[in-house]
Amino acid sequence: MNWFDQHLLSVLIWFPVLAGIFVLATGNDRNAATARRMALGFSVTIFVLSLPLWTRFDTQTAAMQFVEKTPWIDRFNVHYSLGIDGIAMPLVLLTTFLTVIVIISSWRVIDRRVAQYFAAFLIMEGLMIGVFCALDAVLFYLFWEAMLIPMFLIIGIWGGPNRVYAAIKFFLYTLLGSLLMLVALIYLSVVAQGSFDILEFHQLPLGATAQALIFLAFFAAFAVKVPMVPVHTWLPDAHVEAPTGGSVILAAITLKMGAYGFLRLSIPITPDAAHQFAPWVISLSLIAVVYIALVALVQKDMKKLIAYSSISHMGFVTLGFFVFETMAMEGAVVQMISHGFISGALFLCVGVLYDRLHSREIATYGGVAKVMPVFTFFLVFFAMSNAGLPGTSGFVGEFLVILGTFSVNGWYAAAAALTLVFGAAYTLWMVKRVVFGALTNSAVEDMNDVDSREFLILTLVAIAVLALGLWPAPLLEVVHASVDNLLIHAAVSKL
Amino acid sequence: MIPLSHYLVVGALLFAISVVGIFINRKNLVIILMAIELLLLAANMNFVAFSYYLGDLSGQVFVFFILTVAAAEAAVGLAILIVLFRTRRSINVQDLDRLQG
Amino acid sequence: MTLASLNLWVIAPEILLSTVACLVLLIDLFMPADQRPGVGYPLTLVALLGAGMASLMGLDNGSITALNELVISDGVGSVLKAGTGIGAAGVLVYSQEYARARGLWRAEYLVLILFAVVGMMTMIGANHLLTLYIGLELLALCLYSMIGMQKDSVRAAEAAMKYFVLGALASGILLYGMSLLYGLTGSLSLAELASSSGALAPTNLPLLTAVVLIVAGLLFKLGVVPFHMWVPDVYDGSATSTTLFLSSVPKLAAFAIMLRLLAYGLGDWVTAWQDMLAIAAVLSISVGNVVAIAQTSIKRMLGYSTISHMGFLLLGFLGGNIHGYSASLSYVVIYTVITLGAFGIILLLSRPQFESDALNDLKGLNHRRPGLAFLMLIVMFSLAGVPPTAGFFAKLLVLQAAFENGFVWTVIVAVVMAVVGAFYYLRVVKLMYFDLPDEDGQVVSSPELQRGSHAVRWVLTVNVLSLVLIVPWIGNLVDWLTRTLEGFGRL
Amino acid sequence: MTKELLYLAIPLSCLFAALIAGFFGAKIGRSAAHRVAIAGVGLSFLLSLVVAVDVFSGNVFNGTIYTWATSGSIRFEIGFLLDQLSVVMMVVVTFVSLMVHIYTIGYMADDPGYTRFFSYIALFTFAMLILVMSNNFLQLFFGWEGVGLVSYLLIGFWYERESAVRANLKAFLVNRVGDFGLVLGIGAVLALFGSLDYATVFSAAPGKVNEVIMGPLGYEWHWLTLICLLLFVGAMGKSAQVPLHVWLPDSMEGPTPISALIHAATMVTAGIFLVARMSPLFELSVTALSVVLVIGALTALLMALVALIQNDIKRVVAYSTLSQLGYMTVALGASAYSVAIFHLATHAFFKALLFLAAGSVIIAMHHEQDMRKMGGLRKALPITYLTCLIGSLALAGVPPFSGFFSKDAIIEAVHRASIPGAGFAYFAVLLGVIITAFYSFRLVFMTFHGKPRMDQEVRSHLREPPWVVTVPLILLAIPSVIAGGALVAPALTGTLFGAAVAFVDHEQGDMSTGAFGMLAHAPFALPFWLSLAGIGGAWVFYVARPKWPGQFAKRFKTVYWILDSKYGFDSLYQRIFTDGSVAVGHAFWEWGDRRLIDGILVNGTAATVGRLATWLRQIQSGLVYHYAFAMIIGLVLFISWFLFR
Repeated sequence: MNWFDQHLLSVLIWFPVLAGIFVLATGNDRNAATARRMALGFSVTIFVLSLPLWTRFDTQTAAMQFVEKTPWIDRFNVHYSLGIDGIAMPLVLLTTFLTVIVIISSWRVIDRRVAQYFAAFLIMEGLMIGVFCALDAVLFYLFWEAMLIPMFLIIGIWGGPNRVYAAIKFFLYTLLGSLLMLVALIYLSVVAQGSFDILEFHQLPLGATAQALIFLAFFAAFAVKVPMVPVHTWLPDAHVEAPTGGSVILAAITLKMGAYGFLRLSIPITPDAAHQFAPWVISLSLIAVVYIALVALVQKDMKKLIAYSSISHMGFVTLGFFVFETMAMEGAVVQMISHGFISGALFLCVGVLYDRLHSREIATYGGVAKVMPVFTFFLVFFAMSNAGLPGTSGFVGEFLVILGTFSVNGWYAAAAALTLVFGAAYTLWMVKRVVFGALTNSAVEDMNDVDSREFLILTLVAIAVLALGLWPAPLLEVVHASVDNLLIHAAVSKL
Repeated sequence: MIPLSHYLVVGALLFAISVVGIFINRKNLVIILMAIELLLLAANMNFVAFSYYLGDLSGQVFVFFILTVAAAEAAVGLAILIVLFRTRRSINVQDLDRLQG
Repeated sequence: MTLASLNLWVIAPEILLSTVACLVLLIDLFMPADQRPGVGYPLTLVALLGAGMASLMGLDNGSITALNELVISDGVGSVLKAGTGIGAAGVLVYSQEYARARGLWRAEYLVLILFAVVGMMTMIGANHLLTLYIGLELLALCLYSMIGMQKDSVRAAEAAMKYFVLGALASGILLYGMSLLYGLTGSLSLAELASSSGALAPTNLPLLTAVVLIVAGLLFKLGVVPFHMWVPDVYDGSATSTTLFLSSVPKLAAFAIMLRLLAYGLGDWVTAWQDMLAIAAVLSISVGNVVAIAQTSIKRMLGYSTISHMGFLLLGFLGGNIHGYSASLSYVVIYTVITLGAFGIILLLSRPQFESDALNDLKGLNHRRPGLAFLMLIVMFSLAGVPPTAGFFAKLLVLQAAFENGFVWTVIVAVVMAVVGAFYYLRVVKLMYFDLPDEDGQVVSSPELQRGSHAVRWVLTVNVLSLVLIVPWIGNLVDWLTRTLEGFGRL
Repeated sequence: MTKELLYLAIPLSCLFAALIAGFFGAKIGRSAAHRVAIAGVGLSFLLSLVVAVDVFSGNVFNGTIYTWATSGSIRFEIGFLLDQLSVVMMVVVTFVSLMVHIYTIGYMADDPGYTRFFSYIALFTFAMLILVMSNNFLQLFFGWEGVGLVSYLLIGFWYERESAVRANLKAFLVNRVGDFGLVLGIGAVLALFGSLDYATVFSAAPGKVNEVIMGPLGYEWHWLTLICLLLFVGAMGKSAQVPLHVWLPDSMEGPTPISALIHAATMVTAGIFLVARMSPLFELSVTALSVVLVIGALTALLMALVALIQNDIKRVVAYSTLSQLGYMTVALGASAYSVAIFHLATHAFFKALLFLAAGSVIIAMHHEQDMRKMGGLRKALPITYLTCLIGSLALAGVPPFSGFFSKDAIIEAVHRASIPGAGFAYFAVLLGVIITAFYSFRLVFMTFHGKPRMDQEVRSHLREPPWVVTVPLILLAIPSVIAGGALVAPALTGTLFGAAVAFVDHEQGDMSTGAFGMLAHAPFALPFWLSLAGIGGAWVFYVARPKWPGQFAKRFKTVYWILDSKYGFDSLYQRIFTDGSVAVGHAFWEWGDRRLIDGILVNGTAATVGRLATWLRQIQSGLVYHYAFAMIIGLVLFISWFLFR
């Protein structure tokens, strides 16, 4: 282990934050271009810096890697403790990658308080990476909540007409869940005699009632974040009102934080309760797949539709977690990454349309294919990925989850597989109404096809989606040891 | 010899009267100031009684300090009363409701 | 008894401040009017800072009593005294321009602050019910007067009167409780109270009555439900500079007397007062946060916010152990810093004819003064207890302490109410960042906004940013504060 | 190694052609695009032939290309299984595809989406090859969905037409219903066998015959039956079996070449291929075979009846496709897998031919598809007429055309089957013969015979389309005539497919005498006379007595109405599934999300807290005696609490 390995995670967390502060401090609307260029430069640098995580990652072990640990708050035995395993590492890379995409996507669209906007994203990037790397409960919570602030501002400042409601709803919804998690963490630290080490929590023996309560408290936090039915209603509002970049990050990464929480905290800390509540969680996941899909079907607003689609797809993730089966859980992790790309890309696509006509209503469009063939290609491509077409990343996760679930319970799998129909229905119906059909709105006729900037980001994401779909083996290899270890751990009762 | 409880009862009565005086009275602020004096006297009564029965002088010393403070308090209270009267032309307790909610 | 055995150096800061107070008065009397401002203010400032620094000297000396055990100097006392001195200096720096514009910037103002600080230091150093009472009254009388100083303001006069009446009632209750305690234990010294614990069971009814009366008196000082009614009115009615003063440093002193009287003097009867504190804490957190939502004035809102924060502060006391006290200590220190920042920003925003104390005055602040808006943002998230601000760690500490002591439901209520509370803090952020300034929005359209001397702005910036920048070293801060409590209770 | 590269080149040449035509079509121009596409598909046809020769000489290949993923203990691999079944499919697919490519040059000459079209059909060929060449369920699903995607894109090729984009959505979704079953079937396979590899699964299958799973209501299911039924649901979707057939007629919104390629010759037969591929599994479940048989028979009969009254030339062919797919399915159900594939192959040729001929007519008629406005075209379009006639004869099952052999084999196989439903199926396929003959020749007579019914304008411009259109017709007509006779013997004796599909003894019967034997036997069998009767009937109705059809329609109004509304499937689905989903979705959204969760729980809580705040605020009355009172009350309560606790 050299210095670089030992501090890489710290660099990845704090470099974006400091970069964000730097952009914030130096930028103003008069030199917006500088702010943009700086932000892009920083984000690309961070992405490049994050690549060694992949290349130097040891896929054979489930132990934490790139570990870093120094005392922080002695009195509570709180440490500044970082490390990643095969579940966290892809998420970190996803974050660094998508931040670059988001910054490019916002290049021209954001014209007010540019520096603040880009600074918010950079800071948020660091905080989100922090969530995925933190191995200390206080540190985890710190990043978990701190990340709300930039997102709150992004929705509230650069959002749509109903942004205030959406931003506050987003914040309070999440805060309520998180604070209950905080209570659980405090309880755990009391049981662990003052330690806040998450890995120590994993080994902590806990009684049935304690586990149940802790599980529910965690559930409050993570279910809101994922989000699961019935605590999902913040998401459509937040997505609709957020600027494109905000929606992308929200869908692609923020939601994954909730799912990640299940894997990092809920399941390993309270395995018995997780098993006990699994049928409920699975039911909620399946309700998400069906109920939310039907709700998505009738949305008139593209972003809302994609938001509901996100909820539905995240249902797959939680389903995969709670059937406690290797393939399903691995599929769920892949689904997390894949959904990051796909939902992000779909929001980018909506952003492309929104930038031109300033409407997210499906009814505004129609026949876009005629004037924007390249865009149509991308939209159809990502829509198909969203519908789980084989060869795209959207397929891998769903397929593995369904297969894995089937070996546990055929009925669960059957209900989950309904997404093949529903997912395709709401996605393609939207595509049909937006890009196909006759041109009805004269404003649509004047729309230009994607410019080189939009082409670049959509291509980058498309390549990622395709690569992951055609050859998911490398990702699964990374994930495998950690998931296996988690399942073995979760299978052992703590009672 | 008068038992301690008698003094304490007087003290308690004084306390009760002054408290009641503070929240029953809705007319005149001066009455409230008087009630406050009474409140301190209630405490003084207890202190002196206890001091005597305990044979410990510190209680009585305390009373001196309380009396001093009471004087200062009365001064400040009256000063505020005057300021209030100058701005409001009223020392009616019921009129004191501009700050609420 | 010799002069040396009195250990007068223990009260050196108080002596210094009293002397300077007299000096300032004299200067005001005898100096030509045009030179006065140039002397009194710096002198006061230096005296406050000096007294604060001087207090820190007692930090490592262990517990030392002085004046025949009337006062005590120990680690926690030194820290709190230093905090009061430095905090009061900060108050002076922030309020100077504001008070000057409203004709409040007179020698009396400085003198009242100095005496109030003396009062607070006396409270902090109290080792005897008498000193405690004297300090308390000194502080209270100074505060009444400071509020009343704004002679042309109806609201200020009303606030002063309300505060005076209720304060006097509270100190009467406290005093009555003390008298009962005196009768039961035969002692007025805290040390003796602490050591006489064996004589009385905590179920003794007269004792319980005495404790309830005393606790009520203390809770009034903190502004905890149901003894909180004065808080919003006084915060709202007073001139903002006064609000700044009375909302910040006196909390340190109030904490100190809680510590001295409950944790130390009545420490062995913890079962007698912990439930009462728990109820009051829950009520405070709930009522404070809920009612704050309905407010339209920042000062009033911050008043209710204070009520809820004092509820959180009490959480640390519930267990009756050092762990909890140290959590509360950290809480009150961090809270004081936050409050200084909050009112400091409001002061910086107001102008001679304009108070800037309505929430709507903050609309669109980010457009014109992004820097100030950002500072306010930090303050608001600190108040809400959202990481990565020190406010979060303060909450974490007290919640953990309460949890450890088994007050699980209290913690859960507190947490849920924190979400309610987050709403109104977020509303402030919303006004500053999401809304556009009103056409007639006075705050942002004013060119005078650029005023505020560099020094003030720097102090304010450091004040507020410290809430975030301290985070990497928050462990050191907490440890340091905890260490000051070492030896506490084992005199 | 070189061989594997060769195998790999077969699908990839199509893929590259598709990518070049698709992404660089605008740059390289139209003719370059079609050259690239044709070269790609042509190459893959030639290579398929080479491989076919190799495979029939006994070199079956089964190997992995790369590991797609490893999850748990399962390795998901991409690989090829090249046996007799797959090479037959490959040759058929690439050949028909090549013909369609050439034909398209003429058919789509004026279309702005020319290069896009070539890209799509080349991509389709790629996906179809992936499907048929697969050696495992995963890759099968890749190809399966791939062809579905291209089908979606092609049906909606003219995306400005509302009807086209409706049809493609419908096609995709109905197919997805099938895929739902397929995915679950694959899941079941994995759950039971722990592998998705064909060879592993098939070799383990006989040992799992008695494995059961608890179904609903305590009813035990055999795993294999479950797997087969689920897989068959997938096949039903893709091969448009009742009740999942509704998308196929609508898919005619796509350009005619793809109707020929995708919706007649190749993609729709993927379901048949799937079942044939899975024959070792199906053979182990009588229940599943029964279901297959009955569904196939229903499709064959019902869809043939609907074809009787269609007036759109493409729709007649489309319904006939449905009906013929039913025949193939019946063959599968009767365990005559090789016969099914045999019919699949002959059908691919003659049905592609019929579609392309119909397309040729449509070009000549300036994109008029209504047969009532045609008539007497045989003089103007001699080549089209002749080839169409050949196709129709093959379809009607007239010896010695290819359809005769394959269809007769099916009827014979059903006749010999003894599983539940076989009796009904036999009746259905026999009745189907006469109907098939009738509607095929109804098409021929209405289009090419009788008096011209088109307007003068069109009539004056009638001429045979260019060689790129007619040459594929001729090239397709050749196998339509000879493929049956050439392949019938090996198909029936099981030598054609070797071990690739399960071969059951009772297929052989008397027919193993070979093509000439069958021809000689034909006049003594019922089907032959039935088809002649059908042709004769069509002649009577549409040439001799053209008034009769209208009178019959009036007389049998109810029957006509039922057929005209296609048994009400469409409106039923529209009402239940489409409108139903939207209505349920609305209800969920409005009542669940908006009113219950957001309205009552979220905003309701917020509002309650707000009201509470306003109410509590009243307590802060501003009156000092109230404040004092509150303090005292608090004090009293605290003290009394201590008293009474």
